[in-house]
Amino acid sequence: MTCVVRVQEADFDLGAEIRALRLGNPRIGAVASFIGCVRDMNEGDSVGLMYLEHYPGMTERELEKICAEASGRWDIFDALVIHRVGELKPLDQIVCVVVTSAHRGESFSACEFIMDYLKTRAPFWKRESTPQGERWVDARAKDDAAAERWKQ
Amino acid sequence: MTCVVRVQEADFDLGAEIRALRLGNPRIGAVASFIGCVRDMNEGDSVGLMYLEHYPGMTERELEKICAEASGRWDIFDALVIHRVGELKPLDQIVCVVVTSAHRGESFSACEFIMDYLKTRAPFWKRESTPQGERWVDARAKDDAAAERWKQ
Amino acid sequence: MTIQLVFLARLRERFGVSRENFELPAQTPTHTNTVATLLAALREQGGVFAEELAEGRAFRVAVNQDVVQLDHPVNAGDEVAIFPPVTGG
Amino acid sequence: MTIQLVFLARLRERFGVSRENFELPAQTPTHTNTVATLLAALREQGGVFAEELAEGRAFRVAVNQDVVQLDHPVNAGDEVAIFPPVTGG
Repeated sequence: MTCVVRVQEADFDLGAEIRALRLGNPRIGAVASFIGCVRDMNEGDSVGLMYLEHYPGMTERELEKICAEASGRWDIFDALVIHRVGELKPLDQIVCVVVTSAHRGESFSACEFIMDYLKTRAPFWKRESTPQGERWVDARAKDDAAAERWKQ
Repeated sequence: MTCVVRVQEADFDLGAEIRALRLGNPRIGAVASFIGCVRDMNEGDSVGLMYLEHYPGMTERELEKICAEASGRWDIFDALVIHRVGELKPLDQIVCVVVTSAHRGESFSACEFIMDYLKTRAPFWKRESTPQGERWVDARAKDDAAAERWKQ
Repeated sequence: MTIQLVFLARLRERFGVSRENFELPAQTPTHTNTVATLLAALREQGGVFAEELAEGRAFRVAVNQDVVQLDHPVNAGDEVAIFPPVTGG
Repeated sequence: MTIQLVFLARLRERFGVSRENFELPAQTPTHTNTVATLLAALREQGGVFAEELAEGRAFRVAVNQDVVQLDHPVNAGDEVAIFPPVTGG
């Protein structure tokens, strides 16, 4: 299992990342992926710029732990996580997760598992600029519930 | 909800398809996608060329029904299905499904649902060329089980 | 009455035909054509038809492009497709 | 003993500092430093520290970059980060 984690300010190209993973591994039959992006509305307010802070060092370690957990649970070839930090604006990409496997069930489950854990364990924080000023985004109980269900 | 279904011989570019869907809908916060591709091994035999046959007319109708069912179950913006037919070789892409939504849970579930139903209901048939000659791929009980679980 | 048969994939190859018109006895007050009566008529042709369409073999039937059960009616002009379980994606 | 404190996101802004050294009473046979004793020492500074780190407030503590519970030991040289619940992705 190959695990690649990147925390960066730069944007990413999902198509190119998937092509790179698939290149040279003809055993891959399934590629599940996810992109999270900035919406122009959150909690009913229009959002302009957004700033993403993280905890350098711990972030990468947590993401690697999350990927390792996924590979312990499902038979997968690759797990790739790219998470952006710094200033972002509506329509920007924030995060992508790509998982490859022989059959689709494993890649779907591992991809969603990684996203659910990332949302609750990886040390990233969003600050939004709204017409009412700047505000730190609150953690959502829904995300905790999404991560919790994998503990069954 | 927008549903787009394409059955074609030509290859596709997942990155470009996702960019096109996201363009101009700033409410999209989540994009779940899947690519199925030709492996060079199946059931223990190495596979060379593969031929994908379908039932023109019914194929498109079934895929549109599958997407409509998904949009009835989950709050999603777009469902895109591209399925290739004709001659394919190892490493070629066969199918992609992309689902967009405001939050990630809906797009993940709808994307996996569409793939599970596609595998059991859409009229496509694979014929593989192996060193032992040509053979039609048998339907897998595992796929029926995957589709069945959504009926709970 | 005439219907249009469509065979696909392995069954198309086995039967050596992909699309053909087929004559079924006309419906009467006491005789309704269904997928079951059509299959019986096809099996009567013997050979690969009797073999591949035998009860217990895995195949599906679609009438006018909807997969249906054995008791589904078959009317003049219908397109009836017979094919193996699907293996796409 | 000296530890290194790290504050992040909203707490970094509220405390006006992102990283600082902090002195805790040395450990003795009867006194072990834990996350709980560290938090008590921080609250004693009053002001925003007492307010934001009050019991029942939602914050997390990581010792040497692992999220831990209140009874986790804190040793000289440890990096102890205090931050709000995460909101990435």
